[in-house]
Amino acid sequence: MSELLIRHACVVDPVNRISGEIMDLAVRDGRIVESVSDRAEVIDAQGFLTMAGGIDSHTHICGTKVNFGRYMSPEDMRAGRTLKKGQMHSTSGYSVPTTYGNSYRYATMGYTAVLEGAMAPLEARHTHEEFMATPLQDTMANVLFDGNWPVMEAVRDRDVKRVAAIVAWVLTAVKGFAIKITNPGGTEAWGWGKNVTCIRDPVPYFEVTPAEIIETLIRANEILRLPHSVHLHCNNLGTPGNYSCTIGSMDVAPDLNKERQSLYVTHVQFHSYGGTSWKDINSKAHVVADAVNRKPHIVIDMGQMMFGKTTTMTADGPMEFNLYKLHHNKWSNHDVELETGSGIIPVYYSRKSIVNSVMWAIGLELALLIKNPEQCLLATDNPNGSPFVKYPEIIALLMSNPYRQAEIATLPPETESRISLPAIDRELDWNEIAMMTRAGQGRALGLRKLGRGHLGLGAIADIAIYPLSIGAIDPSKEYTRVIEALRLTRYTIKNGKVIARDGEILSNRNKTTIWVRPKIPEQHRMDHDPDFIRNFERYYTVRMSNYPVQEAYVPESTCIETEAVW
Amino acid sequence: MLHEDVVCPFCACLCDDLKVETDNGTIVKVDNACDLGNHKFLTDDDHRLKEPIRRTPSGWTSATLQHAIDRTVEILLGADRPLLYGWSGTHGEAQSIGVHMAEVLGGVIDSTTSVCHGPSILAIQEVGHPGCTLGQVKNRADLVVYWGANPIEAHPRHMSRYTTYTDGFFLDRAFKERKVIVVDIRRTQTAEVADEFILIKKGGDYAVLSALRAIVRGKSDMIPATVAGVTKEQLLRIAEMCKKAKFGAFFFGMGITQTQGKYKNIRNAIELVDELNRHTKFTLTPMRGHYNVYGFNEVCTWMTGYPYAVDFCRGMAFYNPGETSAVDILARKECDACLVVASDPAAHFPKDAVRHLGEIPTVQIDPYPNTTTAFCELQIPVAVTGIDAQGTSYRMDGVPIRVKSILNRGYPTDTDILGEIYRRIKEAKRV
Amino acid sequence: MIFTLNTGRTIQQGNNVEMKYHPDYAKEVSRCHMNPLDMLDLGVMDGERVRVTGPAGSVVMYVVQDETVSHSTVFVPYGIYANQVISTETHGTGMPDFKTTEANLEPTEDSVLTVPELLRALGGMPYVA
Amino acid sequence: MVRVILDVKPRKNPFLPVEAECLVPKNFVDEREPRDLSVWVGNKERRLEEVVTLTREGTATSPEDVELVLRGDTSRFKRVGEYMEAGRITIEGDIGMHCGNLMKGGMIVIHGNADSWLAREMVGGTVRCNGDAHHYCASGYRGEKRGMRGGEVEVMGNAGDFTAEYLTGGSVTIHGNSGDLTGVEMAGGTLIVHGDCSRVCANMTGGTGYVYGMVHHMIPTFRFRETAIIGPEKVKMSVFEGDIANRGKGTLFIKVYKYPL
Repeated sequence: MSELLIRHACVVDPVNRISGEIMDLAVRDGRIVESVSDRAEVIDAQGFLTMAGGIDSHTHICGTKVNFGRYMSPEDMRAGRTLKKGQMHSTSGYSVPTTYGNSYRYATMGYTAVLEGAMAPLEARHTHEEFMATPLQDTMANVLFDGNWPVMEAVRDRDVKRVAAIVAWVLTAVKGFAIKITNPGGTEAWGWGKNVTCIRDPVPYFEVTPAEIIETLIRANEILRLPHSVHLHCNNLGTPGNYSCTIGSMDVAPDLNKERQSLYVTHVQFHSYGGTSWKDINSKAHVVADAVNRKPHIVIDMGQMMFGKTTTMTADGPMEFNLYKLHHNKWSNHDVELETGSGIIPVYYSRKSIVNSVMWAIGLELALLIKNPEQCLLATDNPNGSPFVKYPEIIALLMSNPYRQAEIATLPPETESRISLPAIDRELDWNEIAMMTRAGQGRALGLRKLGRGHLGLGAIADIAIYPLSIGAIDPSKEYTRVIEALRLTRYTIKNGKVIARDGEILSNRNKTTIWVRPKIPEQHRMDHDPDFIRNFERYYTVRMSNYPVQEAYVPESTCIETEAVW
Repeated sequence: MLHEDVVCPFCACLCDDLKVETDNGTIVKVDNACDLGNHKFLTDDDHRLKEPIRRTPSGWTSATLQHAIDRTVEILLGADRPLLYGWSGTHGEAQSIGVHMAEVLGGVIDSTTSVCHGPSILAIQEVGHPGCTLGQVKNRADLVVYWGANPIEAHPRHMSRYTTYTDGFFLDRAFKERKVIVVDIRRTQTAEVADEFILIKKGGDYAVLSALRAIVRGKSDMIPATVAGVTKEQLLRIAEMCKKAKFGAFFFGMGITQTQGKYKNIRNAIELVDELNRHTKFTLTPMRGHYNVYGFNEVCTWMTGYPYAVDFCRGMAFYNPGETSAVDILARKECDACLVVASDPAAHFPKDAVRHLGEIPTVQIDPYPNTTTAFCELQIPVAVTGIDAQGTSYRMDGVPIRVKSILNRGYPTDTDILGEIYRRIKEAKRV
Repeated sequence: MIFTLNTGRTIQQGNNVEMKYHPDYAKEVSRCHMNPLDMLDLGVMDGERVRVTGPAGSVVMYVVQDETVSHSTVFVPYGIYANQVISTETHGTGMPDFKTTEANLEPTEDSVLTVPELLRALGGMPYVA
Repeated sequence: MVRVILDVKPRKNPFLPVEAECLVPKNFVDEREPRDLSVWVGNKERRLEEVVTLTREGTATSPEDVELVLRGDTSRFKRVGEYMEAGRITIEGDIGMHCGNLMKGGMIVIHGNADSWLAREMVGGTVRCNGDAHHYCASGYRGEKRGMRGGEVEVMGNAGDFTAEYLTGGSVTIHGNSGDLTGVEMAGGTLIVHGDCSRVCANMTGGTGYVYGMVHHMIPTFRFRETAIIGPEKVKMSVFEGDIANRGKGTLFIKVYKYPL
């Protein structure tokens, strides 16, 4: 039995309606409890801001393309090196840090759970290997289904149950967490160097549309009763005028789940562009935000872009190639047989660029114009919009209109007529920030009732204590203090153990990988389906028996078993 | 006992459809493997080193495992610049311990990559890598290019599993529908099956690639009548074949990583493929050699940020092949101890690099006595990954596959031995 | 006569890669494949021996007639014999000139050293079980 | 002015590299220096005095007034003059890799030969090597798109392969021969080779190259523009534009060249 008592914590926990109350938190064996014995270890939180551990519901930190981002970028690696120190390993990398780098930096920012946004099933073993090398956060992986041949064939046959059965087999086989669709249909078209423009274009050969793929997978997702909803990266990312495609994609989503959203739309900043070309690009964040406000069954994340150097990486192969033709720097692409694609290029987002300035404003506009912060989560699509180490700055921007205005003043003057940010004076409060960074993320991932994203009794004791007395400062004016405080926790606590203190990592292993195993009727399982097996053996280049990720890759794991409604 | 879907631990094709029959602790039959794979499975037991050995002035003598580990730890801890080399013939879990060891020791870690596709990595670091998994090629490619690669000798099942001879989803009669271009400085066996063979004069790859890029860009007017022995007519024809293909797959080997300019050749090839992607779909894949050489690059990258040739002397990763790569360090006598794992540098390095191995304390962890043994103070035999040890391996296209253990010959694994050495080093360093 | 020494993998080299003390290994990697016209010029016949001298030193190999090898180049399976003549120069890339070493070839009556002999010459102590 | 003579002590293992980026003039302004200066010998950190004997002559108030003189076997001393901003370093013998890396100002004179990566990613100042410079003289770093961006590098002897790779600004002059792929990926600046070299300026996108000797294996994707008479010596040179393979807009002046047949 291990016990911990955190005294004088200034708790912000919107799920339990606690808003800046100074209180004690008791922890036993990794969970929040009513009280502990006097043998408990005591931490004095000194009245500092205390929240549940941060959750990142969309980030790229582990797996084939992330690692390729490192592999191809020694210049990024040397930009962020730290020395081996005590039990901390050395780290490298700025925008795509090494596994230890990611884990340490997230930990010192108070983050205790992260979801890898895109895992190709065929290469899942790689993601799990890196999860094992990510010592301090609970990890989950979205599994890519955007170009999955058996799924598209079943969608074409309007057989939603077969879609569900395929998804169940794949998720179980690769120990994934949720359904991800990246540029649905577009990644398959990219197998021929082509793309789809929006949700009504048929996918070459398969003759299904992105809209059909999205809708069928949403229905399959609910048949399987998965904790998270379908996680969608819309078609047409990063293209002027794409906002209508984004709204069209949201319109496809039926409202099927009472406890959480039915569709999670990711990095919406990249999908809220007006205009017809890079010359007249403008923000349509208000239109997208209106749509989200009218659709409580949709949750988005910001995909905030911040100025500076970073690396873009996505399963959206064709988009990356287009970006390469603009930048002509370096380009990697990796298409995955029968499943999906991916691309990587380094970018520099410049304050001098009108396009980049509009992008920067759009993310913030989305967060400020969407009324319910649980519907707009904080993420940068790390590292696409920017490395996650910029979250404190984003939070400060959301809490401070003066900070935003000061930043706007540094942008090209032509930007202002293309955005609505200058006229928005909403300033988020700590409850709303907690919603966007932990409570809402926990709900969106379906993990709230499993004790994540809040500090109620029975919750998992993942706790972040930031050196900031929130009663004593005005975030609107003292935004630099907000940034400083959120960069480094005084304490980050994972499963009731202190893992980081003032930037120093104290523990080296305290995590689990969360994955799902949907149970469907035996006779519908794909491992008994002759067609599925025959096509698998014929078209994949690995044997079906060698495809599933073995238990050896999830030595510390939490399996969520769901019972499908067949 | 019949083992199905066994993974072949020879080359980076990592074929996973072998059938291996074992009887009473020996392998009696192998189906589906190529000559190389067959040989590895069937003759394995004949050549194993049976116990740790120690070199004495009068010859080799057996040593206890305890002694071997004690002495290895002592050598590594006593060194000012130990080199940990090899790694491509073992599983990822062992490689990962190796990287951790290099970090805590303040040593240099390099793999066989540096004398194989290291130049490909240097090129990728300049311009990226438009690639794909091998199934994309199998199911879609109507044009396959082998440049400076000889799969018939080095990757014998590559053409039948992934390219020329295998039917795919979009190609029912692949052998008829797919075109094959082979480029080399000699007429290899692979060249015999090509629809188009380009015989380049030695050292001419770079110029030919530049010429093709210009032609694909529509600048053929400036190309001279021949480039490095290749006629302009043939260059134009090749460029047209590439542009007309629906899906082209470019594979390249040592023929361009090891010739003049090294990685700049690969860079030129990659930029040709980039250019072709403006016209059609084209991908490129290095023909990686050892079954898990790519695995080392993956492991080393997520742990250190760099794929190979990483110097931890100052407690953080520094990377500069040409300086921190094994041949250079040995040739310049910059290391003062060496641990060789799962490779045989004495057979594959120029002799003056090999000589230094014998001048410093060198320990080898390898199942077989090999030429490097001759320069070692100690060798510790271990299980062979894929035969009596299991673990992760990465195919040449980055697909990770778990290599199996199909019998038990009673040897410790690389992970066991390295794990113990690492534990002892950490203990001594109080980490 | 000066030739460009090109080394590379072969099936036999691969088959013997885990049995370096076996005569089959030595037999495979001590073969110097030559174009018949070049052989004529040099005055050697298939199976005869040549001394190959490069920047790092010299070694004796067997000549193998091979029509696929281009004029003024020789092909030697990747291994310990070729490495007696290849220098450690990597041009700052980590990669020696395994395929582009200039070497002088001359007919010789000297014998081809065994693998253990080569190892001893470098200060090694071969392991014979 | 102060002259600080650093005499290298004999070392038990003379081959181990010594990482000595602390050897920049600004660390020697104050005579109480080097208080905390240390070098890395392999994986061991050593006080500078364990490796060299120091003699000071004169006094100084700013780095501009400081000259470091390295004496003895410095062929394995790496990173000397790294990030140097002002002052002068004189190396009497050979110098190890990465001398003058990322240098911003001041002057480095090497009387012997320089090992690879001399003046890598240099930004400003002057480097003169009286002997030969090995590979990657005045080049970039792995993966980085910009190499040397400013300053001057002059090599009186020969230079190795990949000299002036990714040259982006400043000037590089090689009085002897230069190696293969000299000026490869060049994007700006000026490269002058007085001797021979091969495959010069391959894949260049910008900048200007001059070769007064022979170019072997001339890249076939440069477009001949005109013949020009260059310099006070009135050398007749062919002017090329390229590299066309790479949408390049560089200019290349060559006296004699041979294509790969």
